[in-house]
Amino acid sequence: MAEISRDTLLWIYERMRLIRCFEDKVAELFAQGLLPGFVHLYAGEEAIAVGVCAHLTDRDYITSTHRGHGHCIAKGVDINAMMAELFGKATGACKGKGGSMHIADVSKGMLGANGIVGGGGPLACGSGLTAKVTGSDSVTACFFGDGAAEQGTMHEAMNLAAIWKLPVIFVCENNLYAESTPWFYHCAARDIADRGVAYNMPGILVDGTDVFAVYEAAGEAIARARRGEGPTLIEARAFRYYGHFQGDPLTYRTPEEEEEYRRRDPLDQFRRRVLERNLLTADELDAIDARAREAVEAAVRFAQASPYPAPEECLTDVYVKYP
Amino acid sequence: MAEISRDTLLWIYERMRLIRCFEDKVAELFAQGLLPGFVHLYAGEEAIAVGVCAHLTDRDYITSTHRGHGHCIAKGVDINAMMAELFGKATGACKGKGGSMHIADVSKGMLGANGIVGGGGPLACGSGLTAKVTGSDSVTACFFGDGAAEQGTMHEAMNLAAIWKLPVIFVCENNLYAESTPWFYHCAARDIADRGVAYNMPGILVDGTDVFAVYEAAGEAIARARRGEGPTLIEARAFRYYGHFQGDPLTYRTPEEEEEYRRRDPLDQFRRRVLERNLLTADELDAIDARAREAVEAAVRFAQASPYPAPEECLTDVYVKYP
Amino acid sequence: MAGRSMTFREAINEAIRLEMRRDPTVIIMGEDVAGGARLPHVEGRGEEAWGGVLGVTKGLAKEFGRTRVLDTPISESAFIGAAVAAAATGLRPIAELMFVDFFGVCMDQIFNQGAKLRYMFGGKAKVPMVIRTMVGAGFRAAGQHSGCHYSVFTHMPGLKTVVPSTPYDAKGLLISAIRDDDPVIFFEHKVLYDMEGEVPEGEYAIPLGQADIKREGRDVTVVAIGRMVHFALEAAERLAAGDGVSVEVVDPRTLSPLDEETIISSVKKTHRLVVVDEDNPRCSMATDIVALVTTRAIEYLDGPPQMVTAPHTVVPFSPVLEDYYIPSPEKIIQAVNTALGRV
Amino acid sequence: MAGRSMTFREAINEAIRLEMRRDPTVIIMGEDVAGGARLPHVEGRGEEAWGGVLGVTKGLAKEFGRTRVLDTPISESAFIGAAVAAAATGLRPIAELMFVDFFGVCMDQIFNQGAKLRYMFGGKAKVPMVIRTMVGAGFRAAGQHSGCHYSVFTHMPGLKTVVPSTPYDAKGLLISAIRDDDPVIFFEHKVLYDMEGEVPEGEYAIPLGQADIKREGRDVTVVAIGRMVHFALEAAERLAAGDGVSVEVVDPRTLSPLDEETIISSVKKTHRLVVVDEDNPRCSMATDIVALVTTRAIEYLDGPPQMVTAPHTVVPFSPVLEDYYIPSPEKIIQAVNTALGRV
Ligand SMILES: Cc1ncc(C[n+]2csc(CCOP(=O)(O)OP(=O)(O)O)c2C)c(N)n1
Ligand SMILES: Cc1ncc(C[n+]2csc(CCOP(=O)(O)OP(=O)(O)O)c2C)c(N)n1
Ligand SMILES: [Mg+2]
Ligand SMILES: [Mg+2]
Repeated sequence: MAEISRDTLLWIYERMRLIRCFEDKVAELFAQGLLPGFVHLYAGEEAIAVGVCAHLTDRDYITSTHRGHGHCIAKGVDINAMMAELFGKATGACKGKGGSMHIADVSKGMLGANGIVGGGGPLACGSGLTAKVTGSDSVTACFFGDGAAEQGTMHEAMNLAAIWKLPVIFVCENNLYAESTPWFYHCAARDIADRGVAYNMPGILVDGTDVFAVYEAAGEAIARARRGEGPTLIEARAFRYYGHFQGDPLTYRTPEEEEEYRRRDPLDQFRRRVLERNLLTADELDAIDARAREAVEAAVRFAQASPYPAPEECLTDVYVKYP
Repeated sequence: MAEISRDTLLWIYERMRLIRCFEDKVAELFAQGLLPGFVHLYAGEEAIAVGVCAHLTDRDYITSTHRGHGHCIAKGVDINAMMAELFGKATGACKGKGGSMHIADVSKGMLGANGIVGGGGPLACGSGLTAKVTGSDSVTACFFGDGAAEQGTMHEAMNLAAIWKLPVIFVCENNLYAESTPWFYHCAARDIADRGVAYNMPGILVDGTDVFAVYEAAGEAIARARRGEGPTLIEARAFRYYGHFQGDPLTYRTPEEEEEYRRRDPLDQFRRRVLERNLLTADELDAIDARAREAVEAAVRFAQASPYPAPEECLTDVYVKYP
Repeated sequence: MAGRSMTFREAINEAIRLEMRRDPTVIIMGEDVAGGARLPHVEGRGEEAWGGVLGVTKGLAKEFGRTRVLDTPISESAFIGAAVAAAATGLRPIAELMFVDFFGVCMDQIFNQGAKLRYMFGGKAKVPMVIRTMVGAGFRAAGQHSGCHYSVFTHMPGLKTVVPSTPYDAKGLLISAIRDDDPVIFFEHKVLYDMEGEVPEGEYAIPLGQADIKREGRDVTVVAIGRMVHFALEAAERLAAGDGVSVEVVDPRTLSPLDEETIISSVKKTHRLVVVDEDNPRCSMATDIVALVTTRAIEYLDGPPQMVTAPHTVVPFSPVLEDYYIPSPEKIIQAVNTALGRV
Repeated sequence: MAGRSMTFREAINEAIRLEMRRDPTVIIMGEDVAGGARLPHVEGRGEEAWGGVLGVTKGLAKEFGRTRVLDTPISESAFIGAAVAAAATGLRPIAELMFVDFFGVCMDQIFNQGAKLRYMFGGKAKVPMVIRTMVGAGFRAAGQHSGCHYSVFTHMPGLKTVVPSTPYDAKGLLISAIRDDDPVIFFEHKVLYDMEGEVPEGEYAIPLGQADIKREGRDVTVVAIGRMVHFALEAAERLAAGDGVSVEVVDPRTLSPLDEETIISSVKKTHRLVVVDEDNPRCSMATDIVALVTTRAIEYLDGPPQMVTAPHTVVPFSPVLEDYYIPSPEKIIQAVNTALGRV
C-alpha cells in the first residue's frame, strides 16, 4: 500500500466511485422502465476490476462477462458512450447494437462484455497470442465468474495459456453465486484458486472487497506475465449488491450476508484506510464522489439527448464486405 | 496381489491376451486392406481396461474412446460381433453402422466407443445419474486419453460428478501422446492426476503397464464410488504399440521409447509375476494364449462369412419412430 | 375441463408436473431450475429460490424433491451429455438449455452423442430425452440471447424439433415429447410465456408430426412457426377485414418430423404460399418449406412462394433495430399481397 | 505457369505458404498441424512429425517456425476462440478444426464470438480469420467423421462459407479467405485431397461470392457443391454422350455469400433446376438454393426443381451403406431425367 502512488490511489478511488455511481444510477433507470432489456450490475465488486486494471494501459487487453460495466469503466471506456449504449442510442459504444451485455471498446483494449458464460477465456488467449507473436509486452486480464469456472472453455483456456506461456492473467470474480446457485454447490474445488494446480500455475485467493489486496496480487501476476513466465489464476471473493439481474427476487440471500457485505464495502474500506494513514484527505475523496455523481448524471443527459439509430442500421456491420 | 482370486487372475490374463491378439490381428487385416475406414489400436494398454473392468459386472457401465476395442473386450463384448462390425457386416455389434469408433453393447454396460475426444465424460455422468436416481449400486468407469484431458467436457464432467457425488471413476489413459503430440506439451499440469485437486477428489497416478497396480487403484476407487462417496481420478501411464491410427509413420517416437515399452509389456509383466509367485502355471497361461488366438481366428472367420447389410439399412434406426 | 385459461409458462409447468407424477423416471435438470441448491434457508425448507430463470419450473422441486429436480453448474456439455446417457440407461430426463443461443457450448453432446447414439449402435439403444430451450427476439436481449436457430437442429438426423405457439399446444406437445423414445428439442419462445389460452386439465398428448390449421382460408396458405403464428393470425384478420382476403394459417408445430401433407394439401387448395419464420433466412425452415412445396407441388402454385424472415444479421439490441429485425404482421400482409399479385 | 498439375492437398498447402510469406501476421494453428511439439528429435531439428493429420500443412513449421505454426491441445474452443481475438487484435489466424463433425465442441466461439463480434461492437472491430475444416463421406469414417453441415455455418450471419471443388479453386479461394476481413469457414472434402488439377504458380485470388460454371449447357442447370461437382460433371458427360442432353453445371464455390445471379441466370436459360448436395436434406443448401430460385424465378421453371442429397440419416460405416448414403452420378442422372420430364 505504501508503494502505491498518490495518483494511483486517486485513480483507484475515482474509478471505484464511478462504477458505483454508474451502477446505482442504472438500477434506478431500470426500475423506472427507462432501459430496455436486462442489466447485470457490478456494485460491490468494484475493487476487483479496478485493482487489476490499475496495472494496465490502453495497450493491454481485458475480456469480460455479462456483468461488464465495471470492467469497462476500470479500463477507461467512456461512460457517455456506455450509458448511450444501455439506452440503445446511435451514440452508444456499439451504436446501440450491443447493449449491456456486449459493450466494448477495442481501442481501449476492452474486448467486450460477453453474454456467454466462460466465453471470454478463449478470447483472452487470443489477445495474449497476438502479444506473443508480435513480441509486444501487452498483457490480457480475463475476468470470469465463479459460475464460469465450471465451463469447459475456462479449463481449456487456462491450460492453453499455461502451455503457451501466454501473457494472460485469469481473474475469477467469486461473488458467491451463479444466478441463485451458491458457489459451494456448483464448484467441487475447495477454493477455485486451487485449480491453479491443474495448470501448474500460481493460484491465489484474495479478498475481492479489498482493493489493496487485489492490486498487489494482480501486480505480481501481471509482472510475471510481462516477463514471459505465463499465466496466474487469481480468485477474488466479493459480493454483488444487486440481484443477478435487475428484478431478481433475491430469495437465496440471507440478511446476515447482506449485513456482512455492507460492513466490508470496498469503497468504505478504501476510504477508511487511506484516511487512517493520511494518504488522501476526506475533501479529496468527497470531491471525487461529487465529480463521479455529476459525470454519471451528464452521461444520462447525453444518452437521453442522443438519437436512436435509423432502423435500417439493423442491416449494417454484419460483415466488413459482403459479398 | 495376494487378495486376487485365481479365477480373477485367469480372467485378467485371458482378457489381456484376447485384446492383444485381437489388436494384432486387426493390424494385420488392416495392412492387408481387408478392413474399411481406420482403426485405433489398444495394444500396450491392456492392463488399464482389464484392471478396471475386473471389478465390474454387466450392470456396471463404461464409456470409452476412439481407441475402444480393449474397453469392449474387457467389458465382455462378444468378439465375433466386434470383428464383424470392423468388417461392416450385418452381424456386427452395431449391424455395420458404427464401425471401430462406435462399437457398443449397452446390454453389457458398454456405452460405446466414441469418435469425439472427451465425448464420454458427460455420458459417464449420465449412467452415474441413473444409478443415483434409481438407487442402484451400479458404477461407471469413464476411460479417456491424455489428450482428452484438455477438452472442456472432461473438466465439466469431473466437476459435475464430484458435486453430485456420482458413482463414476475417471480413468485417464496417459499413453504419452495425443496423435503425434506429446502429453508434456499439451498438458500444463505436472501430472494429470494432480487435477483431482480441482474437483476435490482423489487423484491417483498408477503404472498402467502393471495390471496389479491398476487393479488395486481401481478397486479402491470403485468401492468408494459404490459407497456413495463420489468419483476418483486415476491416471494410468502406459504405451501404445501401434501408431495413433494404422498407417501413422510414427516419426515422433524414439527407439529408446520402443525399447522401454517392450521391456515393460503388460502381458510379460503379468506372466513373470504370477509365475514367480506360483499363482498360475505356464501351461495354464499358454493354454489361454492358444485359446485367445483361436477365438480371434474364429471371429475373423465369422466376420468374413457374414453378409453385408442390405443397402437400404442405411435408412433405418435413425429414430425409434418417425414420425 | 374446457374454459380453463392459463399461461404458456403454466402450461409447460403443468405438462412436466403431470409427467413427473405419472412416471418416476422423468427427471429435470438445468441451471437454477430450482435454485438455491444446498442453501439451508431454501433447500432445507423444501423450497426453491427461482424455479427457472423465468419461473417456468417453479414448484417442481417442492413437489418432487431435489433428486428429480436438479440444479446444475454452468456446464451444459456435462449435464446435457448426462441426460443423453441417463436416457440410454433408463431415465427420461428433461434438460434445460436456458437459451438456445448457448447451443454452441454443448452441441456435440446433442447432435453427435444424443442424436446419433441409436443409429451408430445399430438400433440397439434409445435416447428418450427432451431438451427444453428458450428462443426468440423481442426482449431486447441482444445478439447472444435472442436467436431461434431451430433450423440447425432440424437439419440434424436423429433429433426431433418442436416449436409450440399456444399454451394448449405447448402442454400437449411437451407431454408427447417426454413420452417419445427419441431425443426431442422443445423450443419455447420467451415472448409467449405470458400469453394466456385455454388448456384442459389432465394429460393429453398431441402427436409429433401433426400440423394444426390455426385458421382456415381459401386464398393463400401462410405457414408460420412459433410466435409468428400469432402475427400471421393478426395479418389474416386484418386482410379479411380490410380486403376480404381469406388466409389459411398453418402451424407445423413440429419441424422434424414435419407434417408435409397438411402443408401441401393447403397449398393445393389455395395455390399461394407464404412462409413466416423468425429465424435467419439462409438454410432455414423457411427455405425448407419452400423447397418442400416447390419440389412436390409446384404445379399448384399460381405465383412465387414468399418468405418473411428475419434478415441475415445478428439480433440487435436497440428497440428500434430489434423491431426492424423481427418479422411483423405488416410484412406478412405485404407478402400475402405480393403472393396474390396485388403489388 | 499453366499446365502445372498438383493435388488439392498441395494447392491448399501452397496457398497458406504464399500468404504466410507475404504477410507476417498470418499464423496457423491446430492439432498436429506440425506435430511432435517440443520433442527434441523432431522440433529440435526444425522438423515436424505429421504436418496435419492428412499431411495438408506439411513443411509449414519447417519454413515458418513454431511461433507461427502452432500445435494445439485438443481444446477446440480455446484455440478457435484464441484465433477470434487474435484476429481482432491484429493477426490473421488460420485455425484448423480437424473434422467439421467436431464443431459441436467449439461452435460458441465460432458463431457467437467470431461471427458476431463485429456486429455487436457496432462495426468497430473486424475478425479476419479462417477456419479450415474437413468434410464429407467416402472414407468409411462413420457417424462422427463424415458430415458436411456447411448449412449450419451458412445459416449464421457474420460467417462466410467456402466449399472448393478443384485444386485451382482451392488455392485461389483460400488466398481470398485469408485476405478477407471477415471470418471465413473453409470446407475441404477429404476425398478430394488426392485429386490432381492445374494450378498456376504464384498468388491469385478468386473472389468470394463468384460462382463458376464448370460446364456450359442448355437443357438443365445442375447446381452442385464440393465433391458433388465432379459427380455432376460425370453425370453431364454421360447424359451428353447417351441422350444428347446438355447439362450446365454451376459450382457456387462459396455458399455465403452466394452468387445468386449466376444461378438464376443459368435457370433462366435452361428452365430446369437440379441441386446436388452431399449434406443432409433438411434446412440445407439444397433447400436454400431451391428457395432462392423458386422465390425469384419460378416463372422460368418448366417443372419442379429436383434435390439430390444425402438422406436424413447419420453417415453409416459399412461400405455398402455409405455408398448408398452418398449421392451418386446415377442419382443425378435420374434427377436430370425427372427434371426434363423424361420419367
Ligand atoms: C454458456 C452460458 N450458460 C448459461 C448462461 C446464463 N447465465 C448468465 S449469467 C449466469 C450466471 C453466471 O454466474 P457467474 O459466472 O458466477 O457470474 P456472476 O453473474 O455471478 O457475475 C448464467 C447461468 C449464459 N449466459 N451462458
Ligand atoms: C473433439 C475432437 N477433437 C479432435 C479429434 C481428433 N482426434 C482423434 S484421436 C485424437 C488424439 C487423442 O489423444 P488421446 O486422448 O491421448 O487418446 P489416444 O489416441 O492417445 O488414445 C485426436 C486429436 C477428435 N476425434 N475429437
Ligand atoms: Mg458469481
Ligand atoms: Mg494419448
